[in-house]
Amino acid sequence: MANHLFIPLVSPLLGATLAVIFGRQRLVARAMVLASVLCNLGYSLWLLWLVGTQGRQVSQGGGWIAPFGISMVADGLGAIMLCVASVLMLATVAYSFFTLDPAYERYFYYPLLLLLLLGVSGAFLTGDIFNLYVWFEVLLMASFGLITLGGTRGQLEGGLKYMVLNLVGSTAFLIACGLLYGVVGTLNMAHIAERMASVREPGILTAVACMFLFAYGSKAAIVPLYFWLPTSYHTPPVAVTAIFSGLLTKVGAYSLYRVFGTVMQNELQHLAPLLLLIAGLTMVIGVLGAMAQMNVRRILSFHIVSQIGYTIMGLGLASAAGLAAGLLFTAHVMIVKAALFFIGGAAEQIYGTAEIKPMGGLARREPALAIFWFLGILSLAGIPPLSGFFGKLALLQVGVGQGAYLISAVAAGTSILTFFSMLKIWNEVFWKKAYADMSKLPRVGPGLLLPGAALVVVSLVAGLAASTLVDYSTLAGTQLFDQAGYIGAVCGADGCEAVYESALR
Amino acid sequence: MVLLLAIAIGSLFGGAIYLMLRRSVVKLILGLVLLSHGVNLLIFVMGDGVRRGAPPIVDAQGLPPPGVADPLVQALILTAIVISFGLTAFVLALAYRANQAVGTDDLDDMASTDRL
Amino acid sequence: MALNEWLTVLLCSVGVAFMLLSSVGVLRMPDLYTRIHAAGKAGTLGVIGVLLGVGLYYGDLLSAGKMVALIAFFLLTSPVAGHMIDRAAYLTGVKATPSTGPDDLQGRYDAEGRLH
Amino acid sequence: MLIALVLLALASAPLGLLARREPRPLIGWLLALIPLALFAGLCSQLPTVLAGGRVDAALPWVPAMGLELRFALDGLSMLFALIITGIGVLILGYAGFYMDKDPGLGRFLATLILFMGAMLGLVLAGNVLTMFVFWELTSVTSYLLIGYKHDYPEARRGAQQSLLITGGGGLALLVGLLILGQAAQQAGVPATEAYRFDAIIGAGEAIRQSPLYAPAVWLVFLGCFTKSAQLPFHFWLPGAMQAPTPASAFLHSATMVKAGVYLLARLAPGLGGTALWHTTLILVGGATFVFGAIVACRQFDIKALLAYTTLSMLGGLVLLIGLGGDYGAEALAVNILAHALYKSALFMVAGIIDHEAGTRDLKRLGGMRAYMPITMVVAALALLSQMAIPVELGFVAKEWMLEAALESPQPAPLRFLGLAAILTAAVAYIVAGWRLFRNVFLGQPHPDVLQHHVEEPKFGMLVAPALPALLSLVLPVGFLPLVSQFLSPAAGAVLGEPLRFELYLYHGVTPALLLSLSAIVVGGLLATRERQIAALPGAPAWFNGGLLFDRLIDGMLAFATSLTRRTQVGRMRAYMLYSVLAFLGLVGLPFLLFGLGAVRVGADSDLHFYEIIATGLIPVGILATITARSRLGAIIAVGVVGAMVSLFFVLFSAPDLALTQLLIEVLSTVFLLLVFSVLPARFESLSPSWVRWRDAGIAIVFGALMTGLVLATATSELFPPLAPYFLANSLAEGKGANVVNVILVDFRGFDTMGEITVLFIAVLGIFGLLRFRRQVPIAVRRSQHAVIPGAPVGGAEAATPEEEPVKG
Amino acid sequence: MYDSVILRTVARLMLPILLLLSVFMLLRGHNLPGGGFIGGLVASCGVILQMVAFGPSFARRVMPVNYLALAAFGVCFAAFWGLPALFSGLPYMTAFWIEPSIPGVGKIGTPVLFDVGVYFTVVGVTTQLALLLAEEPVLFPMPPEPPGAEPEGAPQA
Amino acid sequence: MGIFDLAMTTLMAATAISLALTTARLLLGPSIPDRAMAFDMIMIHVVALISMYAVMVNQQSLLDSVLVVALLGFLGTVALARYIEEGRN
Amino acid sequence: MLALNVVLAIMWMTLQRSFTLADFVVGFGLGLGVIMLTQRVLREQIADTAVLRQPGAQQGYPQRAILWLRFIGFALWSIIKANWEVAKIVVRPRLNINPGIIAIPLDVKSEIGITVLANLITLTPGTVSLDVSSYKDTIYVHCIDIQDADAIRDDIKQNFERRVMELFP
Ligand code: NA
Ligand code: NA
Repeated sequence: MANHLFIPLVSPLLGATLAVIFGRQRLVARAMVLASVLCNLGYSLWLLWLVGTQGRQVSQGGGWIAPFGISMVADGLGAIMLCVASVLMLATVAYSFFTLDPAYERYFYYPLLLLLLLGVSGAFLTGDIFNLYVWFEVLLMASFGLITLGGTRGQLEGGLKYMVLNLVGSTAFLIACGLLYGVVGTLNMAHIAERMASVREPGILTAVACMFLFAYGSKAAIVPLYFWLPTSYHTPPVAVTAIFSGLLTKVGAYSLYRVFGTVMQNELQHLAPLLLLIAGLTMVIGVLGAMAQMNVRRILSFHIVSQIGYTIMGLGLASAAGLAAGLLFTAHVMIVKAALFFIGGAAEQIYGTAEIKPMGGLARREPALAIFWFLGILSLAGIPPLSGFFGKLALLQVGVGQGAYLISAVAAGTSILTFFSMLKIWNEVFWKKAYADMSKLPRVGPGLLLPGAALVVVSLVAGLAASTLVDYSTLAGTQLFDQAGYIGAVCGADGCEAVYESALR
Repeated sequence: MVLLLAIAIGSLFGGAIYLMLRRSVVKLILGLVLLSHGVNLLIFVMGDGVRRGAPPIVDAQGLPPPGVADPLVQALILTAIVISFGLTAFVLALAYRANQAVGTDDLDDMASTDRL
Repeated sequence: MALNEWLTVLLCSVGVAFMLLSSVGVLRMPDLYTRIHAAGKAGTLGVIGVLLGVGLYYGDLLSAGKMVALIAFFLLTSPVAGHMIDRAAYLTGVKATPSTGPDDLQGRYDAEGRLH
Repeated sequence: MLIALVLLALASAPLGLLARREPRPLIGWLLALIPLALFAGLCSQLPTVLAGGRVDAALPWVPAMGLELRFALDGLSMLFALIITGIGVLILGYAGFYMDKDPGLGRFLATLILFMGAMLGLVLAGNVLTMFVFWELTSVTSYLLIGYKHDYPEARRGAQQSLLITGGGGLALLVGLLILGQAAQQAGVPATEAYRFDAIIGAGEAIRQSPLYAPAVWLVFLGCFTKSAQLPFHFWLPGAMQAPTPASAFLHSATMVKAGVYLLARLAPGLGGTALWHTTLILVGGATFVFGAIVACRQFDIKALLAYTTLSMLGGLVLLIGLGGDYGAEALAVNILAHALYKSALFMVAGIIDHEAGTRDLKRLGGMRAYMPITMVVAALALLSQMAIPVELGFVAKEWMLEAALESPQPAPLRFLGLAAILTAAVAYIVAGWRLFRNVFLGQPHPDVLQHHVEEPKFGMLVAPALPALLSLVLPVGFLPLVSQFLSPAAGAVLGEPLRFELYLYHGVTPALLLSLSAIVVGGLLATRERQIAALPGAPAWFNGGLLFDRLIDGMLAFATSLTRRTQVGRMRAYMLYSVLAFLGLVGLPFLLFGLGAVRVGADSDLHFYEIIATGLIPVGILATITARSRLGAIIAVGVVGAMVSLFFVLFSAPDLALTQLLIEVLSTVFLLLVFSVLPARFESLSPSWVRWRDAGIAIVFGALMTGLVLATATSELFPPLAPYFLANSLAEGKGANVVNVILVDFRGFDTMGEITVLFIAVLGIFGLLRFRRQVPIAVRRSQHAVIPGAPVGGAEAATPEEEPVKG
Repeated sequence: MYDSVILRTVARLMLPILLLLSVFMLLRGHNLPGGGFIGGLVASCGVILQMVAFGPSFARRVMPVNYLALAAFGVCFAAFWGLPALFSGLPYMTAFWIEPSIPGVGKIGTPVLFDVGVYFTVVGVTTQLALLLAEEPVLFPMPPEPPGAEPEGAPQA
Repeated sequence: MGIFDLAMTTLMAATAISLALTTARLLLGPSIPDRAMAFDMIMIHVVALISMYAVMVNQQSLLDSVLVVALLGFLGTVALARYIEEGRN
Repeated sequence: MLALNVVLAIMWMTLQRSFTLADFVVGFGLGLGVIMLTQRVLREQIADTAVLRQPGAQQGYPQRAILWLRFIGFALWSIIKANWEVAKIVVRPRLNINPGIIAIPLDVKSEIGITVLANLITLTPGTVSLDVSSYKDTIYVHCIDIQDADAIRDDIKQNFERRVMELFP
């Protein structure tokens, strides 16, 4: 029993509540936030290593045996996501320390960040479908708080749409949980997997699975459920946008992976063509949206949508390799996207706007910023040896290997469009001549640059040491797709149904 | 029983969707409230039978009354109710502030963040 | 049927009858102010009847005591509710039926809703 | 060794930044030691290669994906690698002088060295994925070099165009290579080795039979044609002339653009031999060959002229691969060498002229022979080679080209086409060469030129073009056997089998010689009329790849904008509608298809009347909500619905639920009242009636769907539920009789933990939402942002951050 | 200030009763309908009633509690009682019970304490929410009523 | 079903009818205070229904719930009335 | 306060349905806690009533108890009467009533007294107390059928207010 699995949940929870209680002592609150994030980071790295060496880690919440209580399960997918989430959170907290108006602090910005981390971590670790819903709500609620904190008109308008459309998605999730319990009679994912696998004629189960697709899809911002994202993501402070881009849609993607990759594999095979169609549309429509924008953050926001398409493509390939490739891509995008938001945010701080037209001349003035931005967009576009290349390569390799040529072509084509729209920012903000004397504008301090730069370096290092990364993602994909292994880890070798029957005898 | 309930649930969802497609913020929020009622009832029906008069309270020997209702869905719904209460409160506050910012409760006037 | 059951049914019947009556009254009365009169009956005698009946059913002092407490609660709160609604109606300008006679309240509220 | 070479080249790139200090010109030559060292290192392997051997090296990278840093040095790689490093030496030295006044020289040289490393990696790669890594790197570094003068819009445009074209091609190439790897795997190569060149070539026979062959080859073509600027992707190359001249000389004549040719040549033994391969290459290569040569005759900018001849020659090289055969392979090797020598020299000369005279416009030059005679000689040597005038290396190369066409194993029409293309191009080259030489060096100097202090460039600058120009002459005259020995393994690699050939200057009166001479004669004749030729009407304006490309981009942008405008409309109800329709599509359709059979409408036998009423009042309340004409009325109606739901819970054995529901209901109602009592009481009817009816229809469908789902699932008895366990263990294990509460605090306490967290977050969020604005003075936040003065401001809501916070 | 003598009097009377009722609901929750949620909601209803009768500032004064901190404390408290299990090598939130039932209160164990944490959270959150919303100044200028529109209270009978 | 159960069921049905009549007032309005009054009455009906139901199914624990429901009905109505008044301008 | 605390403890025991010492102790403790939390309101309420109580009006416990019982009996009887009256009006085939609002001057001073009076008025025949003026000197009553306004006024003053005044000044 890996009871330590609760640490990444208890730590942000205590951190956040204590930070609220001690909110008046700024330093104490900050220290608590930082300590808790570092704790999560250290733990998740250790957990990843543990999962890599010893396989899945399982703990039963409250000590109740598996299909009845709430199981916590860490496999490769969960551990990797947890790691990336902690890294991003650390970068975001650091960036916020340096950039954010202190007023935010008085209104519980940092506790909200921690609670977001809590929700995300819970979602990555839980092995219970309803518990997953609860963590979804935790992270959603925290994101609602964060996206509206600041109270500009844009934040309020965007936040309202963000919130309502997300509520629709999470309501669908809840309905799906209910229907699933009605049909399958259980909530434990391993048990669901076992029971669903034993059904010969899925019938209504397909509709239920589709409802999960709708629910997670709307969280992940797939076409045609992505509209909430571009309308709201560019409104809050950059740090918030960055962490959102890194974590929120990815939780939806994670859930799709978990539920379709492990729990409902039969349905995954059914839905694979649909998923690939959605993936292609999401890639293309997202990138077209980005091409239409003239604002750094809005461009990046639309790219989030586009890149979710790649993640979905990994799922739609419906194989361990596809899932591994999709995961690799997703982990990469989480990091790089946040980095780009940070660096773009630094530019925004200089010019006081995120519109690219009035900017210019940054390559001369802030060469370090320019270098990291350029590396970032290279990574995003999948240029070797940065991490993006491996994600793209893996997806294309699996796509081609499985004969999914069309989606592979779309994926490849989308990446050049991605590059194009990112070059637009590069051209306008960095290369273009400044319109006026730049000497009056503020300079970029290390606090503004470092978090983004560090993440870009992570991307570079991840690319150079891609072998480890690929090994882990392959492990994760294999574990994810290994239904029997999952059931065995959660409920023991005989499976959940055996436990169920013996408990009720 | 189930048919009757199913119709009630359907009407809750239908009403919620209709309200949420309106332009007024208030109607939208009321739609959300109805939506959560619909979901709660839906989960309730999914329990191990909808039963009369046997709440899931066991006697001193730990034996449930005959024909007891499914306690699990009740616990799930409780959780869902409380969560949706938190969400409703938040959306209310948000709508209130948006109202203040925009000066109207017409959602169509809150389209500035998407303007190209 | 035991005595307590007879009593219960009897008292409940009285209560229910009054509730029905007041519902009818609420539908029939010409304006809000008169409807409040009718509504008050449901809140008092109707519910008192039912609660007394229920309290007597168990035949023990405690249940009856609880019910008496509940009745006291209703006697305390139900008129307040009526008063609040009436007052709100008057202040928001809900018109009385044309046959209304004297109105000593006319013009006694100031702009803040204080009554002089 | 090879790994060290490539890594050294890449790692020494930052040294380029040294050139930020004086003396810049000398630092240029100092930096040239890097490529020199590489050149030397490569030369040390010459014996092995010339003996027909191959040097291999490999470093694992991502074995799981078949990606490794595998390098292999054979004749073809050696040829390219020596050209890259050799010319690299000259270019670095030259650049130091050429750009000595440029403050960005350090950055430029660093990028240039990086590019060289990438190029070296590309030609040395022994694995297609390794090759692709460097291929992309060359595209990127080339982008930076072309956009070096990024203050100018044309430079940015040229850079972007080249990157998009080559990058897009690169992606096609990647997919193509992956398909090749896949095909190789299908042919029995293990996955970890499937992406090696030798594996692919070795499995060539199987691959050519595979259905994957055609798509793979087309994708590879796409990559190579874009990179090597073949028709119709040629237009980025002239645009790339925005790069500083040293970069043009290096990238866009000698090295990068040849990457496509290199790859085709490299893959030829495996993928060649099919009609698809040869026909396509001959047609595309021939067309580019002729097109570039003719267009070159009409240019006025020296660099543009050179760019088009480069373009043309790349076509020629592709044509040679298409022609195939021994001669084809040999001619390819010779022509690559010859072209690299003379074209780099010519570009550098063009740079010298630009540097000294301040212009590259043929119309504004002339009479330079008086001011820079040595430069003129250098230029003449290089030009003669390009014009294939005898005894120059270019002449030898052209001979071989003609032989290749004459001896090609391809069908006669193709052969003939190739021959025609070669002859046409040869004639045009003479015209173009003469035109360049005459307008720059002969005649009267243009008045503009006289304003400059034109003089012979410094030795350090002149030596760079002089060396290759001289080699163009010296090699054929004195070292032809050496050259032949050197080129043989390269040709062998293209052919796929060991090969040994001897170049010659004169081999008797062969058809090739005759053709060659007649081309010179015709060219010479036409050259006298170069002005008229330049004045001839050109291709129609629309026949301009660059323009078409721009139109394509603009069209795509317009499409993207209109699509985004139409979908991302900003109206909540539109988004809501999308969501609802998506739900109907994603859930409703599968339900209709798969779930309808599960719907069971059981007769409700023992319903009590009050139950019917309590449940039936729910729809009534909803109706009241929908039809309410005031906010408060609607709120009250919703409250009633909630009360009915609670009543329902009471009636059906869920007292906890009922209580909680009711409490929450009343609290929510109070909150709603708090918030909305301040709004005007009346709802306005905002939507037209058809919208309302449409929405009503959608809502009804939605409701029906949910009803159906409930009916289909509620009666499902596929599996027994978990509930009995909780009932059985509540008191014994959970120490509580209220099973619901025991579930909440114990069995599933973790849910409750999350749930109170949600509440907690809600209050934090609302606190910030409602209070934030009060205590933050607007001035504080505003002062952190400044919009650059004089800049155009985008949209009205452009400046979100400094937007007025709502007054509070 | 809102001014209704009757409401004020009744509201005053009800506050202590509601608080007592809330504790009752909390403690009996493990065996009968009730529990932390219901108890907490009842308690906050008591405060909200004060708020309705007297206005939010009075409601804050009448029970001088920092509700936000109370909510944080509640969550912290609830989370805390899961920790003992973790330290004794059991999964988080594994229950510990004090064996003999405490007279007048009932069985005490970590789940009950957890429920108390829930109670505090709910009281803190709902009360704070109500007060926050009620303390909002009405700043939003209302658009003028269109001239033709009848107020809804117009007689129709 | 015994006579008692039958009687109670009948009484509940009558209460339900009364409830429906009250709901009609809710629908008809016409003024908002009318609806608030209807809301109050509905809550009272709910109290009556729950009390009788508690007897019918012999669940004494429901009677405590009745207390809470009564309280909530009061709170809801008072709040309604108060904020109807608040929004009068 | 102590009395209140005991009352709360008893209330607790009632709720718990068990009258043991332990329950009393717990209930007393909880009551103490509740009183501590709410003492601000309670003090206002008690102070308000105590101040108004005239020195001479103090009566012995038995008298007060009898007054209470009489009052409750009267109130219950009035309520039943009231319901009957209104029921008759409701079922009347034709409604020809003459409603109106009349003002009644108040002698009761304490808030609790006013509240009890107002409730009593509402609970009794055909009258609903609509509001009390902010100086607590007038109560406005809506009557469902006014034949003689002064008669109603007198009835209320004599019957109700007097009885209320006996208990709450
Ligand atoms: Na819960
Ligand atoms: Na329950």
